[in-house]
Amino acid sequence: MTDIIDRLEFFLADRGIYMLALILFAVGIYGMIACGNYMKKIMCMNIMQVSIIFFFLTFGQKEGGTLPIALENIFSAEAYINPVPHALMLTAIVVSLGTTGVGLALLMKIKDIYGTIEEEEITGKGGK
Amino acid sequence: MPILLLEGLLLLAMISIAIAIIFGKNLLAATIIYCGFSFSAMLLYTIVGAADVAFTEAIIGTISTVYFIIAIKSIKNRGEHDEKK
Amino acid sequence: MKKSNSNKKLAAGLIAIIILVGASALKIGSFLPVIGAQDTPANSYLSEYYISHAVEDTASHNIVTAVLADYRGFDTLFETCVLFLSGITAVMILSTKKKISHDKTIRTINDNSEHIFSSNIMDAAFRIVVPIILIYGIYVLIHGEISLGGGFQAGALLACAYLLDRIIPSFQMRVKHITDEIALITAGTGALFYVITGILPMLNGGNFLEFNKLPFGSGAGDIAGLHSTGILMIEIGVTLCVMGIIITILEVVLERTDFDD
Amino acid sequence: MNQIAQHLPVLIILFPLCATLLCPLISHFSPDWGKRSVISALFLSVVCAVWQLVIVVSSGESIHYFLGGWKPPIGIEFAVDNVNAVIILLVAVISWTTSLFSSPFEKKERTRSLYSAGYYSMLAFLAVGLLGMSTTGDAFNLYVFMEITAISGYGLIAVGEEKGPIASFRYLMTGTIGASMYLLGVGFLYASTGTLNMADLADKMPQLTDSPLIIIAVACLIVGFGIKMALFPLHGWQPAAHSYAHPGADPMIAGIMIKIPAYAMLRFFYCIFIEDSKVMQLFFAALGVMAVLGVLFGSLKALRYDTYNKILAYSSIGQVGYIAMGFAIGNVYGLIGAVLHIVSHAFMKAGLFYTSGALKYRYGIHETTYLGQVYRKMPVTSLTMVVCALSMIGLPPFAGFFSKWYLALGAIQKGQYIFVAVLILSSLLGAIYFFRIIEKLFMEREKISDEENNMRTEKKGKELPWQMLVPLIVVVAAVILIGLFNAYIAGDVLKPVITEVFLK
Repeated sequence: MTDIIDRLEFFLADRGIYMLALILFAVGIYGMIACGNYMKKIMCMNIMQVSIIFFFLTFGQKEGGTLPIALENIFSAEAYINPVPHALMLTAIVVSLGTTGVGLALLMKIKDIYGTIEEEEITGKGGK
Repeated sequence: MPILLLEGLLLLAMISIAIAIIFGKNLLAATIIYCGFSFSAMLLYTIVGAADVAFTEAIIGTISTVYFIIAIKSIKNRGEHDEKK
Repeated sequence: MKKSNSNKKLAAGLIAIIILVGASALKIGSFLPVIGAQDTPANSYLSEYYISHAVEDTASHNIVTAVLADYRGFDTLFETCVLFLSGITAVMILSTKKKISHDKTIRTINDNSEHIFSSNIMDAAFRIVVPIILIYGIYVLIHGEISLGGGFQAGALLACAYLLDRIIPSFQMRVKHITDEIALITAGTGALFYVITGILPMLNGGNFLEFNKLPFGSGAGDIAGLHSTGILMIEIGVTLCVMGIIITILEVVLERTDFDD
Repeated sequence: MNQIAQHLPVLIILFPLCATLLCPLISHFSPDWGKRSVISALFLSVVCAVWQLVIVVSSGESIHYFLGGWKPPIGIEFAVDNVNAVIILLVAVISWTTSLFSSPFEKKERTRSLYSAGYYSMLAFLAVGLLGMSTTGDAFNLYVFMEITAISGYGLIAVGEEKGPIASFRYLMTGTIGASMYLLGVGFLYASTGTLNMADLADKMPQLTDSPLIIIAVACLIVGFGIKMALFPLHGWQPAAHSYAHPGADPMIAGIMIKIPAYAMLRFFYCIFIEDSKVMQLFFAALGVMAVLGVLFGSLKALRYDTYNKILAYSSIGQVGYIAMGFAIGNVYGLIGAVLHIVSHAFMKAGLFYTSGALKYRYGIHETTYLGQVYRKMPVTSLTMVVCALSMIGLPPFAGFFSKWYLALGAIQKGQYIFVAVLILSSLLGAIYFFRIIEKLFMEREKISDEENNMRTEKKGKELPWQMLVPLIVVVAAVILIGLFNAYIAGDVLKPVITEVFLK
């Protein structure tokens, strides 16, 4: 049993996590393109951004590292998780909030003009 | 300690939530599920060790869910007004 | 019939994409470094410098805050600006349209000012929760250098307190609504505070955002202290900006929604 | 004086940034002064940009500005060389003229003071984002600026005409995918090198050449930049966005919003990767195919429309193709041609959209069929239209000819005659659709009656308000001057840096 878990874990560490994150990314993009509903498109956009953020964070993981908050007596770099991806992704996460806000505002405006947020109906009304 | 296993499971859950959002019929339900999505994203970030990012994601998840619900509310109201006219 | 057909197509496409991306990602993943390894380029090159120098350079124990607000402070300035911009964009997009008449909203609130939906619980929760959120927000702002948090989280928390007040309809002592214009001005002032914090060192002979040239502090020896001051100042700016923008977007969206159906 | 000169790279960005942050506050009291503060801040940027260009060209050395005082791999760096300084000046000039140009539009539409503040804030943020994108030397910082540009773009497109919101929403979706692809590419680069600074990335690259990770990163980056610059198969958002954007801001959106990502791409690829590696071969091949198809597609598609804005939008796809062609040629002349084409096409397309905005302001027309005899009433506008159209076709005294000339020289030198053939063919197609417009302008009978005219404008006899005339004159002057002094610009300003930095 432990053997299987070990192997699985090795697989995940080697490539499995990356694979799952990229699949999440692909599902997000697919949703953005294929969903007919504009609200769902915005949600899928958020999903895609979460997957990218996670993808970056995996670069910073360290075996046996602790949170990147400096303790009194430990100064060696091995003891802490890499803080750079965290800082970058804080920026990216805020940008994603901004994009979501603008997207929702646009959504409500579209609803005002066309009376619907389904893509098919809008294209039918000459929204192209 | 199978941290990576936990990560993998959470990622699988997130993928299935994403698929549920794509195929769901009800927008409100999708929003609630999306709330779950951002919660599991927060858990994931915590496991990875990015506590700051997890903190931010928790707050942003809340706020964007509120935004989504208000937007749905407003869209539905509009529809009803139009029908009355 | 048509609906289920399109759903089937959707599912087929999705499965195909998952298999395709999964297969290629397996290949890509084998090139990427193993997760958790110590000696990957990402973990060894720059991050080593940051981890070992953050405390003595900036006196900030939270290394993420040190990187975010000091080493890469310019990114954070524009991250704040992105938020400001998104708020102003949302206002612009929704400003040209008629609004739902306010008479109706005010009337319903007056009529049912005591109970709209189980308002006793809401009221009680509100009274307890909001002060705690406010205090926690300030705590997060000030302790951003030492423990988790920082300007962004603090601003979002403060905005959450307002948000609670705004979406609980029956609370009687409600704060007067902040209009979107005032909220935007607050946000702009916050971001401007950040910029001014950056400009002050320029007057003193340093570069933009070079905190050890800030024109106050106890002389040349206290470089880390000056950095600490600078980080606190820009986080106050970020807090104001984030709070203003979240309230702005909320107000703009709420203005067009009535909750009394 | 010397102290100010030292801070020039960041000051250019700080002036509009401060103005845009103050704009809501000032507009609360007086919308006019809010507007004026943004316009004057952008003018200060133009002054600084000219100054910086003079310093950089006369000293012959590039400026490096360390933000926060941290040395490059640790902190963020601004790097300004000759090519950069030219592009920054271009962005500053077009931003300033556009802010002037949109002032009458905004005054006509103003419903509340916040509207004016919001419009000008977005315009200034667009300028800030573009200036930052062309200055920065850090890969992640580029992403942040890219998002600033994109979000202000969404706003300016959405407040435009009736179909604006839909166009804007599509752009939001595609633009976010593009930015995410870029971020993913940067992620791969970061995973394999551990740094984000472009110069540092370039130092690390030789050891990693032909690593599969780099190839994946390049593919992601091409998709990301390609969406942002509307390169042919990824151009889906562009025609609608450019034709329905706010008429006052359209010159900026169409003129420079798709050029600066192209320039960023040039910097990113040529500064980081080594020229004869496998990665760059992939880059050349992919861009070459995209460029050729894009040029043909844009030119053919533009023939089909009668709406002025649509013609211009589709011709932009073709013109971006030229720029990509220059990248794909990849020798000195090709790159000079590409950079020169970025500059000249930005002025030409901005000029054409100025005329489109002017026509819309005065008569409210979109269709080219209504253009008959307009030149009698709007001589300056017609002059601009003719000059810019001739330059777009590529007739000798104007700027457009010389960029195409350098592109052709580069293609011949590298022996890629298919590029030359495509250049000539698309110039002919361009001649067809632009001469159709010019013919309608001069030959056709008058379609707009005087009563309609009186209804639309309060003051008769005057062609346009002065705020709209200045941009037109600036653009005409720029197109002619770039044409006349192209030998100096190409030989003395661009060539040394291109041979030194991009083709080391």
